[in-house]
Amino acid sequence: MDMKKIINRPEDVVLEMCSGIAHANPDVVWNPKYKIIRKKSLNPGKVTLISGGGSGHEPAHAGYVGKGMLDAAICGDVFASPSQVQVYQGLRETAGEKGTLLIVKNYSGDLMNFSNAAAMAKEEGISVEMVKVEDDIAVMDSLYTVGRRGVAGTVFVHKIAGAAAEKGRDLSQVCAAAQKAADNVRTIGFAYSSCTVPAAGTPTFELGDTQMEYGVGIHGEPGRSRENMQTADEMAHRMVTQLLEDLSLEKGEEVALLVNGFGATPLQELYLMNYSVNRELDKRGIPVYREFVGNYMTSIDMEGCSISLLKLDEELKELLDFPSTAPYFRVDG
Amino acid sequence: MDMKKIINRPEDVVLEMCSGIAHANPDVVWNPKYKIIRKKSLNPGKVTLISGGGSGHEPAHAGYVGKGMLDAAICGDVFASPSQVQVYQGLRETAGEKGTLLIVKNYSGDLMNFSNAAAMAKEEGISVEMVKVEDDIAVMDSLYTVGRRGVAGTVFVHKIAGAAAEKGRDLSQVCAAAQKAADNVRTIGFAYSSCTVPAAGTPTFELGDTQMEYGVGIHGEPGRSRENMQTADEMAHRMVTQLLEDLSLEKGEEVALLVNGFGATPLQELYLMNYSVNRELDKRGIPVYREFVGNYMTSIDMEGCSISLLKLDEELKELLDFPSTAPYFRVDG
Amino acid sequence: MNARQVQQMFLCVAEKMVASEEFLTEIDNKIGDGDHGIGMAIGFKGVYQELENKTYTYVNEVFHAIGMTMLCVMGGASGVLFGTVFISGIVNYPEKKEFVLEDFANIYVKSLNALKKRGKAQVGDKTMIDALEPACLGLKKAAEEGKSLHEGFAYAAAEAKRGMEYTKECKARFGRAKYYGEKAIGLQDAGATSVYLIFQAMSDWVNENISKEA
Amino acid sequence: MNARQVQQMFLCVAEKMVASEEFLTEIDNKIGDGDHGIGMAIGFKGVYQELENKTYTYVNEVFHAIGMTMLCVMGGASGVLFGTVFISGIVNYPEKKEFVLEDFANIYVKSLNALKKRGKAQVGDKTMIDALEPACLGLKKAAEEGKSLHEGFAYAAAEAKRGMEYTKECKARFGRAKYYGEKAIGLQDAGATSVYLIFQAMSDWVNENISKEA
Ligand SMILES: Nc1ncnc2c1ncn2[C@@H]1O[C@H](COP(=O)(O)OP(=O)(O)O)[C@@H](O)[C@H]1O
Ligand SMILES: Nc1ncnc2c1ncn2[C@@H]1O[C@H](COP(=O)(O)OP(=O)(O)O)[C@@H](O)[C@H]1O
Ligand SMILES: [Mg+2]
Ligand SMILES: [Mg+2]
Ligand SMILES: [Mg+2]
Ligand SMILES: [Mg+2]
Repeated sequence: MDMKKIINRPEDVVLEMCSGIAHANPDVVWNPKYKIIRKKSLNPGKVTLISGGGSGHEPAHAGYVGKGMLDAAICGDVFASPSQVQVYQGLRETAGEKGTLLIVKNYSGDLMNFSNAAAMAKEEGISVEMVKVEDDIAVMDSLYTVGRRGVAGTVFVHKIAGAAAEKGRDLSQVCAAAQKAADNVRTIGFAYSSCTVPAAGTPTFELGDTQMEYGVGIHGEPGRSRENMQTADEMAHRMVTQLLEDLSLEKGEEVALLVNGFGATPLQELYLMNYSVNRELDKRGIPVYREFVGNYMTSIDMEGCSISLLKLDEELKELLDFPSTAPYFRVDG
Repeated sequence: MDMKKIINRPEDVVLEMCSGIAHANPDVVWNPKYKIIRKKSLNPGKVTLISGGGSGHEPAHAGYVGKGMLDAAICGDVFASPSQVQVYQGLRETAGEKGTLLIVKNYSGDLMNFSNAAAMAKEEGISVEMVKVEDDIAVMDSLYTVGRRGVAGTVFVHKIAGAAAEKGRDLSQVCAAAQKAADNVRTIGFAYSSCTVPAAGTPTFELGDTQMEYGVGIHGEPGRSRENMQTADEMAHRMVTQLLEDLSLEKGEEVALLVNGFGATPLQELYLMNYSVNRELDKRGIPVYREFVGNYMTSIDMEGCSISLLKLDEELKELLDFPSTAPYFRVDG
Repeated sequence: MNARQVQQMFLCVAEKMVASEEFLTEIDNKIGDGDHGIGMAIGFKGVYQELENKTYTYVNEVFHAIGMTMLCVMGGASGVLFGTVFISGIVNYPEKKEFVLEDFANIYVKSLNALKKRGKAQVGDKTMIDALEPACLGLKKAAEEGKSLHEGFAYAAAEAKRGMEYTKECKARFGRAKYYGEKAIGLQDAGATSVYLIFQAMSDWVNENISKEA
Repeated sequence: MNARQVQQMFLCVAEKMVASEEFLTEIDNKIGDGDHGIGMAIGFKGVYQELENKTYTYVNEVFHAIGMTMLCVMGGASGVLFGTVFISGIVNYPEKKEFVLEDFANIYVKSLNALKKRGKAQVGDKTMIDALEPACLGLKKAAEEGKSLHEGFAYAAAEAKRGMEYTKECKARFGRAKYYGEKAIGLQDAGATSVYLIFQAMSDWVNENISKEA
């Protein structure tokens, strides 16, 4: 073992980790064959919500399984989408009377596996809709790419969709609420170090002692530029400026704020960053309706953080405030 | 800036971080002059609970302020106890009708400042008791030292005392419950990297590429030995063996388990470790009554984790299960 | 080639792919997220176990077993993509106990088309398509020209290699490599490398195990 | 020395202590938690601000202002400990407009005793006591022998230095250094170093600013 990780064997990381999650959370059941973590008691009378993707983003997505949020999380290998068979099994295990919404981050592997699985489930009569999240403004959309990456903003989409489902809305309405959240959320992040995929054993990229990757992706993909580090205030200024511009947000429009750590950045720094971001938003007259600070969509052991802003209207506010018992996104209402 | 931290200036870290905590948590108020984070609405009819200590252990202690846990956290500089004047102000700001319990980790600075402050408050007629936590079994007690260090087990003491206070018990009873928790909790940890105190700018200690510090303290103090890394299962085996022995725990006796990250270790590894520890306890016939996995008592940005076991009886179980709304230690009952 | 021979061939391919894990990881590390080698190793370990002690009557069954295993055990983009390579070609293809070069050409070309439809990538997008398309078209050309199995497979492998080398010149439009933009130029695509390795292993097996007269 | 002179002396001490931050950090990094330099700097910056524009009548007031400031703005073990050094000696000590060597000796010895009671450390435990005790006893001895202020302060500083050096030989029984056990041997204690720096700065100021005849 030459990488410093608390593990046994790289190939067992996902299985052992998920077992540990399930152990610690008495409200979920764990299907090790298909790597599905789902609510112990499903409510067949509401729209089912499923998300998932590669592992390595903990607490995403298993930490968002709970009343008012997801019904199941399908866990792929580290940074690899779950297979279509896993997703298909997840769809079958959790199907209720009102159909299922899949929330997928915009990566080709995830899209192909989730949509193939949806097609298979539909053949069996399960109604399935899918919402794609592509909130990362680091990557400019262009004719040559297939859209932006889905990153931490996904957590807001889970929350909004979860509330809509819990309120008893039907599939098309839940889908519309999730889509509204996806349309109104933007994220940008930066890394002070690379992540190390356990099976690879070495850092995905190299950074100099004073360098950062601005606009990094949650799998350690390159961002907008490799630069020298800046202060928290300088970073907050720049990130908020770009997010507001991309969202076309105007003075007085309310937002929800998510300050998300990438895994190895301590709460100390995240809270400090939260203060910088709040002052920055305050300066521009953007009221923060609700804010969340912590590790929500990590990149294994990467150092750094992302800032997400969700532009709110009355409907989104109400859904954001709706109670959630998901262990990593508690909302008391 | 040559250390990779999201900060502005090292000397502003604590103030800015605490401002960020207070911003994110609408249920607390923040007194920047004395660095006190306390509940917005205090209940004068219950025993007041105060803890605190050096900063750098986030979410400790501000994250444990909430109904069913602490009433106030007094924040010192990074790894330095708050001054006695800070603690004294905290005592005055939060004094109710039933007196105040101070929960202090066993470090000379903390003990001296908290007990001096208690003496000052008593002179003004506030009843104050103090419970000292010394749960770290890495440091052998001997004639030559003044007891063991107080580490992650402190969080259980907060929880137990918080429940006892919320139930309306009087100061001596709350103190007794806290003392019982302190007497029955044991912790051991290891580090895969050093922390870096922001104002120092360089790591507190150096570790080789394959080395760990077994028995490390939460300020980067040396532990039992410097060794080569081992697998999660090997670590779990050894740590559980030593904890059970120190607690004189026998088959069938129930425990609460806390798998605590030191700040830079991702949830992925903590959950994996949780699985290893659970299997180890299972093998020995020790039922885990409740378990908690995450960052609870960190050492800034240290990599590594600690395991705490709290030996339970019926009273402690009931108090552990009592609801808590503290953001970093939610219990629904 | 009969079903047993095709089965033996893919057991050999599977071994070689598992052995290539580190090499593929290295490539995906540079312009992807470093998991392609792991994914392929998981997939082909599964394939090996699946094929190992079975007896198949029709060649189609071998392809079906391989494809289904990959879709099941392999996640990521490559799980679907490589699963599709083995599955799509045999959908509705008449069951046969023996495959000649033309059969291989038919099913691979069919798979290629399914894959392009599925993933939307074209030649030049720096994906496995850059290797798969010339390899499949190579098989087809060889079959049309009445070449032997040996010649056909060797030609396909050579074409795959050419395609793999060609990916070095392109910027990626799909998969995680696209975020590397210009930085990816000069580096080859992991999926295309896997395609080449598979075709090369098939060709090698045929050379060593099928008599030239067949 | 009158109150203004003592005030000037401690303004100078404060400046020197703030300037020693890095040196003290380095020492506390090796066998403590690295924050002693920061703590002392915060404390003495506070002291400087507190004393800067004030006018004091009694020397006692200067000590009181210093001690209270340290207890207020400095946390950690050293906040209480160094606060105690300045506060405890003057509790109940008669108010004086001028301090002679005997007065300094009296209040420092009183502080030393309070500190030993408070922190429970003895000479040999590798704490600031190792430097403070010889320094205070040195002041007392010099006063008893009728030495001048210059001689007395110089002697105290020399004794503090000896005590500081002596901490290298000890294992720690208090503070965070105790966890270093045998590993701490050869390394000096941070708190003892601060004590030496304070006494040396006092002696230097007296040498430069008080005429030898005083
Ligand atoms: N849309 C697509 N069409 C064809 N091939 C693709 C597409 N997207 C990705 N690929 C191929 O998949 C490979 C990456 O596979 P892998 O690393 O296993 O998946 P992931 O991108 O999920 O990490 C790329 O090298 C590329 O050849
Ligand atoms: N019980 C004690 N009695 C006397 N001095 C002590 C005691 N505990 C600690 N010290 C002194 O305090 C110094 C450490 O101060 P500092 O680093 O500011 O505090 P902390 O230990 O809280 O980080 C030690 O070098 C030692 O000289
Ligand atoms: Mg991947
Ligand atoms: Mg300290
Ligand atoms: Mg990849
Ligand atoms: Mg210190």
